[in-house]
Amino acid sequence: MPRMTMIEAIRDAMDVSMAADPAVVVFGEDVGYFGGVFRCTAGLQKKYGPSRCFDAPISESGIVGAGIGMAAYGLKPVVEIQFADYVYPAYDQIVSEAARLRYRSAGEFTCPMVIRMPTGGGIFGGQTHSQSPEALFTHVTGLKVVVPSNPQDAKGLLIAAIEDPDPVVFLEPKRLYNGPFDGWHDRPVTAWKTHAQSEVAEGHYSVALGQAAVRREGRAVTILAYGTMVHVALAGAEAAGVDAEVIDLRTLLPLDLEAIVTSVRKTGRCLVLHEATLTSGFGAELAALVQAECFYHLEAPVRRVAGWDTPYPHVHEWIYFPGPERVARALTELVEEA
Amino acid sequence: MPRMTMIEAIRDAMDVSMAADPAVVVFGEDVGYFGGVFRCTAGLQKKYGPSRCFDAPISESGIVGAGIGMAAYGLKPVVEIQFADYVYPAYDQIVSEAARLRYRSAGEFTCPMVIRMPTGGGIFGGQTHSQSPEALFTHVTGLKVVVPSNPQDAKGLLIAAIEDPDPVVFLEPKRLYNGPFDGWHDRPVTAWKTHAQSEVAEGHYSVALGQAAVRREGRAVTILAYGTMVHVALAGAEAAGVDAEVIDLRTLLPLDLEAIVTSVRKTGRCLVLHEATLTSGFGAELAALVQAECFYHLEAPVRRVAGWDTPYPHVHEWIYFPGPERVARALTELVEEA
Amino acid sequence: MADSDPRIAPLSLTVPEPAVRPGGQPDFSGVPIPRAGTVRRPAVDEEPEAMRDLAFTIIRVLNRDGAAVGPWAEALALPDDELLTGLRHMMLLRIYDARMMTAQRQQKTSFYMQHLGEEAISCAFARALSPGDMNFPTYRQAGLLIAGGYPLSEMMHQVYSNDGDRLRGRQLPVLYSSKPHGFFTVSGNLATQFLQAVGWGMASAISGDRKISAGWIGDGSTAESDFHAALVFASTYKAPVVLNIVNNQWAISTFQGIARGGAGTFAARGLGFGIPALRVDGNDYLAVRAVADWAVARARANLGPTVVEYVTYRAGGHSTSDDPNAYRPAEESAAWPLGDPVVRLKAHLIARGLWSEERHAQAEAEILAEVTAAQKAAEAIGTLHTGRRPSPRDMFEDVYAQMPPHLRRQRQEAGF
Amino acid sequence: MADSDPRIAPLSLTVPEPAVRPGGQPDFSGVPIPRAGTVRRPAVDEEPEAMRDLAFTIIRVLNRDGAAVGPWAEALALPDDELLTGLRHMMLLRIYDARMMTAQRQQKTSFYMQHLGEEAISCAFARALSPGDMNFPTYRQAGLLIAGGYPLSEMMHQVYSNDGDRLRGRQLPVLYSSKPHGFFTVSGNLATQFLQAVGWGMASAISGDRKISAGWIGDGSTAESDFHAALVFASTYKAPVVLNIVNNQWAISTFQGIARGGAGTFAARGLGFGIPALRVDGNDYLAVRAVADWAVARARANLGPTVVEYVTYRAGGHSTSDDPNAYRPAEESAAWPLGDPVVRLKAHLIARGLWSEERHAQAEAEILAEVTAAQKAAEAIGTLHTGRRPSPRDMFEDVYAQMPPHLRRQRQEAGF
Ligand SMILES: Cc1ncc(C[n+]2csc(CCOP(=O)(O)OP(=O)(O)O)c2C)c(N)n1
Ligand SMILES: Cc1ncc(C[n+]2csc(CCOP(=O)(O)OP(=O)(O)O)c2C)c(N)n1
Ligand SMILES: [Mg+2]
Ligand SMILES: [Mg+2]
Repeated sequence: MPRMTMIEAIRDAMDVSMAADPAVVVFGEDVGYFGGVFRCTAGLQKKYGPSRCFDAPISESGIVGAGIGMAAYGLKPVVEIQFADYVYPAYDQIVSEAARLRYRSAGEFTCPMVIRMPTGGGIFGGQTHSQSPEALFTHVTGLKVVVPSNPQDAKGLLIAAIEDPDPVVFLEPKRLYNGPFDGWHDRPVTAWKTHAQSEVAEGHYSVALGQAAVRREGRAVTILAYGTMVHVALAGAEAAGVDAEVIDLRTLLPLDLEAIVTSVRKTGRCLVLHEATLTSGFGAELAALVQAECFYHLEAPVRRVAGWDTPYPHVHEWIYFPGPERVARALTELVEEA
Repeated sequence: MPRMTMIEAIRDAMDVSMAADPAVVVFGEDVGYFGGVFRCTAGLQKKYGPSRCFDAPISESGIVGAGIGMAAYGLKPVVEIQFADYVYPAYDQIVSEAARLRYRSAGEFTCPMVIRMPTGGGIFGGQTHSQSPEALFTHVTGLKVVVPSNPQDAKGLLIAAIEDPDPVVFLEPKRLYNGPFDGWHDRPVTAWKTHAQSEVAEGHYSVALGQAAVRREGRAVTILAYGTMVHVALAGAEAAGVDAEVIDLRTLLPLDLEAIVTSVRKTGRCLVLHEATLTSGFGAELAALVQAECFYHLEAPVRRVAGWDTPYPHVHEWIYFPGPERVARALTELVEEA
Repeated sequence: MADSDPRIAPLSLTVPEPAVRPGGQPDFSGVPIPRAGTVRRPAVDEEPEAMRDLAFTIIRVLNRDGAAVGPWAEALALPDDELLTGLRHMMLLRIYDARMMTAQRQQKTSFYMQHLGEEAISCAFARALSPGDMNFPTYRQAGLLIAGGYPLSEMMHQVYSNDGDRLRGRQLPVLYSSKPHGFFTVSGNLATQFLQAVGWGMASAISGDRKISAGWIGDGSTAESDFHAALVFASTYKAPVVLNIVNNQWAISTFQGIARGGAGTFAARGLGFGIPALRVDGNDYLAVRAVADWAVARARANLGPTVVEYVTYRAGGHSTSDDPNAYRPAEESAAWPLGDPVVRLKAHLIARGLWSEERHAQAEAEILAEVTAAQKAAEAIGTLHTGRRPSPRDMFEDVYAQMPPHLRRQRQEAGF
Repeated sequence: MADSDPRIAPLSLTVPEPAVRPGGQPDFSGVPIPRAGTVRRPAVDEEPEAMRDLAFTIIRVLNRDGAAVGPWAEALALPDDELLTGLRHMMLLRIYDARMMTAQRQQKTSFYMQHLGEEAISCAFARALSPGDMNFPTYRQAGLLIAGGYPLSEMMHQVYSNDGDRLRGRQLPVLYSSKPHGFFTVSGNLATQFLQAVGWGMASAISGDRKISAGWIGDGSTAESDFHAALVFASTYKAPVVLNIVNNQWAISTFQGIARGGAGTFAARGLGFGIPALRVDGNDYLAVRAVADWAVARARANLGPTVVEYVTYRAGGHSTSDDPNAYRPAEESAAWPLGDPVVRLKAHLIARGLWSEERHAQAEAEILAEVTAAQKAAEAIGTLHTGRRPSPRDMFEDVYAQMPPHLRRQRQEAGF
């Protein structure tokens, strides 16, 4: 099987979809001739022409709003927001329009659109190239929210998202674009090429939305993570030498609650991880659900390890980023508790 | 003491503040000559002149963005967003700018601004006059989030918010504007005039941000609520005949965690209420915190009663709205559990 | 330094105010109104730069004597029955509005918004489009449905949120939706759809289709950010879209000057984007239709977008929640110089011998009977608080194409 | 119906493309460039409607021979030392940029953005303002600081995020902030501050102050929604603000045509709002200064906002993360018809006998020495990954004026 980086897998997903369905169009800032600042759309304009893959003005609201109109017409727009930190100007179009069309019109008008955006930190991008806004979308019913953690999933989930009849916010952990990242920033980075999950099947396949995956089986504690934090979870479990079960949520909305409950009822302990700031992050919803569904199985309170409640800093990136040490410490305390 | 409706109390808070400090300016859609669609600013333009209270173009982003510039200059803008449902176009200015100025500039530029907006349902306003977006702000560090439940607090909290050196999102439960509302929509509404909490002291006073208030003492279960749901909580407790302690959070960010923990450790049970949709609502953060801080005191999982995860409907308002029956049912189940 | 230099006068804030407020005498003498028939009609493919003048005048067809004059009238030349149909549509919309206003006062529904004085705009524009084209209307373009033959009963079911409502009682009254009638689901959020109209038109162009779209926005809402995004995208990609700005002089209590600022007109906004911008008498059914035909032709010929500003006046309150006498003189409406669209078209038809006071009175009676009958039928199903309403189960449907587990659980918890 | 009518050609999407791409021959012959000195200079209080022409031309002062000609030159008449200072500022900015670019390549910091070819704009504009006025700059106006006498060392500390950084290493390099120097904290989010500049100016007017503000935005960013909000508010309230649009032909890989669309210029946007809009040669230090003086005078006299489009060219990459050769011919920069701002002012000074090649070479050496010294000092404190960095405690400060309990708990948990 060919091996791909996350970027190549994402590009391949769009390529396969555009080849299969003329309704699929791709646009966003710098995505046309140049192929995107992260090169995710490189070659698509050449292959499918400028009216199916083109540069958009720097207007996130315009990109999403125009995309909604296109989706209502019958196209399947796959738009790119250059960084998740820049999605806010489009927030009204996403929340008030994309997420509501079907409901408002009783199914007469719908919005089969994918909104792709690089998310998360780890690249010294400072405040405006590092944010993880997923919880701002999981609170919005009518949306689906996806965060892949590896090339295999990225391609399959993106194809599923493009084929989904409803709007999907597709968050791409930029720190994983070129290689898996376990949070040990001071250790040599391994390229995807040497990683099992970079084996990406050719052509069309999809990974169903709403299904989590167990990345590591364990009995002592369940770690709930997504995106970059899946790799950090594995590294943290290693470091702590704890028999942790690591669940990669993959889709946050709708959530695979069953997979979560099954695991936590088995382990009796739960650690929730995310890069986003702690307060009102998606970890809050996970903790709330787990304590409600697994109360009588829990031997310790659900714990959250997340980004501190500060804007994302520049120089102190590695103090801010919830790395393997913090995860390991939390795991150790969690398994020792009670 | 004079008795005021919530609207009168809010207007009085702005009046008192404008009289005391020439830096306080008020603007927003229809707030000038007409005095606001809910009349919260009636008379202020006449009294303080059009350059301190004026109509703004229909541009929420413009209102907040211009307000940020004014605040950076040294004024204290109090801007009105006509309905919380319409705040999204201003979301970028609030999240990326207002909430970040102080941090970015290490205190050189700050944003002492209040963003007022009517929130919540109960007026048959349909999808776009009923939303409760508080959780979209509690996830944004750098902001403060306030939701008053009565005229006394509304005035004191608004004055505190205006005097606060940082940006405050001030959510006004519109269903409470003209009278307390306990969720029994089919029963005669009582006016504020006949309600103790409508006794509003004249002149300047403030209610400190970050402090909750116990509205009803109880031993069996703690109910965490804010805004309209405080009244629904009281009605629900009555209906269920449960010895519930009702805590009015008043400020969601920063949160009075101590008051919450003290109460739940006493009662051992906790019910969280809000009008907003359940998933990733502020109730998730509350449940996550309570289970973490009170794990060994909890006799049952923390429960949430909230708006269903659908857009806010028109005809089925009273099936959607989390009224006293739902609260009573949850309370009964909660106290019987375990 | 400058800020303390005594030679420099201190700055002061300019806050635009309308010419009159309650108590004052309405005065529109400041509003320059060219005589009917005097404004030129350029070819649809004329260079935008060459048409800048059309953004600062008012295209008018019907003169004081009810005659249709000038180049726009000549280009139009509608058959008689089309004119009679147009009058009927406006009358029907007005009577429908009146009935629904009353129904709201009788608490048969929560809310309503009427078109009084603005009927010509949506009624005439609708006739310029072809099947398959798509409008992205605001809450004040029900004439698009009426003139498109959409059943009154459907509209009433939506207003009543009764069990006949195809939208299952989810939407606030008047936020209709009908794909077959080229009427996009109306949003409660202003300006968002002006931009979506551009995207829809782009999609038609991308698909090599022949359909065009029409965006609708009010004078006040042009201040919204999405108005800009719409013009940027329309200008850059030459989208086949007609961008309609209905300037009825007022937002809610805010007069047009607050949104418009220093520009003399709203049409002028288009010039900053090199988009042809026309201003038209919005109370002149023939002028509206003539300009609509012109703009639609441009879009259809792939010549790109057109901005059209309709100069009109909101004769009623903003909505049933609004009392305009609190912020403008009650006499202002009567003083409005462009008159009433129904009266003007009626006069034209009478002048042409196609119509008479008698037939008009008779038509009014017929239409009222028709509306009343439809209303009876609708109310037989139910109104907001009485009769048959949509099932609570519907409240949980259509959030997604397929109901996810958590929503199904919630529906069960709700007991449906 | 229209969409199947064989007589109507199907629609197609227009997607603007730059004249050349890598491999092609740069060709700016399409860019009309008026001779220096030929564009009129209106009185600052002339009616905006009467100045529309200035949005479609280019105001230029320095001609081929290095002479300053025309009405704008006459109105300017700067003392010799001010001209020499201007040259020095541009040279300093260019050398500072070069050193920081190298430092970034040496991994002394994460990121950098240079001004190559655009030095005249921020350096000249800074001199038109008075103490107390406030700029709302983008990441490409460091000349405002340099020309304002802001210490190089302060700038370097910020770029290195070292312990000397007043912003405590929180911000990405080049996102400086200095209230005393009238330089608002730069946001990483485009266009947001263009609007804030208008609000700041309104606040000055509300306060009866004499200070004015200046908003800054790039050609690509004018597509953002906040650009519209800024113009709406500036136009409506006649805010004392200069709205600067730096048109350097490119966003990142996207050429100006995608943001500009059908309008011939970006200045044209101002016309839709009745705001005077001037286009100026951004590589002509004297023209920039002359137009800046004019716009600042308008704002100071409470005459309201002015839109200024600076026509220039981004000679370098967008940032250290960008390789422009991937999307435009490497030769394009050399072919740019407006030349280099440093070379042009230098030629003018030499022509006037105020300067010489020798003195220029000498000045370059002195400035390089000055920059190098400052850099040594800064690096003695530290760079992004070495030396003394801000305390981790600082990471938790300034989120609020007073640290709330939950943040204090988190800081303790973090161990600081
Ligand atoms: C984003 C947003 N902001 C505010 C409102 C509240 N609102 C509803 S209608 C209206 C006035 C609109 O005026 P105009 O655009 O002139 O349209 P008109 O009602 O005159 O047709 C306002 C402020 C809204 N619906 N959406
Ligand atoms: C809201 C937002 N969207 C996208 C970006 C990413 N971005 C940074 S600079 C840039 C190009 C800006 O081009 P222009 O406005 O012409 O300014 P220039 O860099 O040429 O000075 C883009 C797209 C951003 N910083 N903020
Ligand atoms: Mg209006
Ligand atoms: Mg640029």
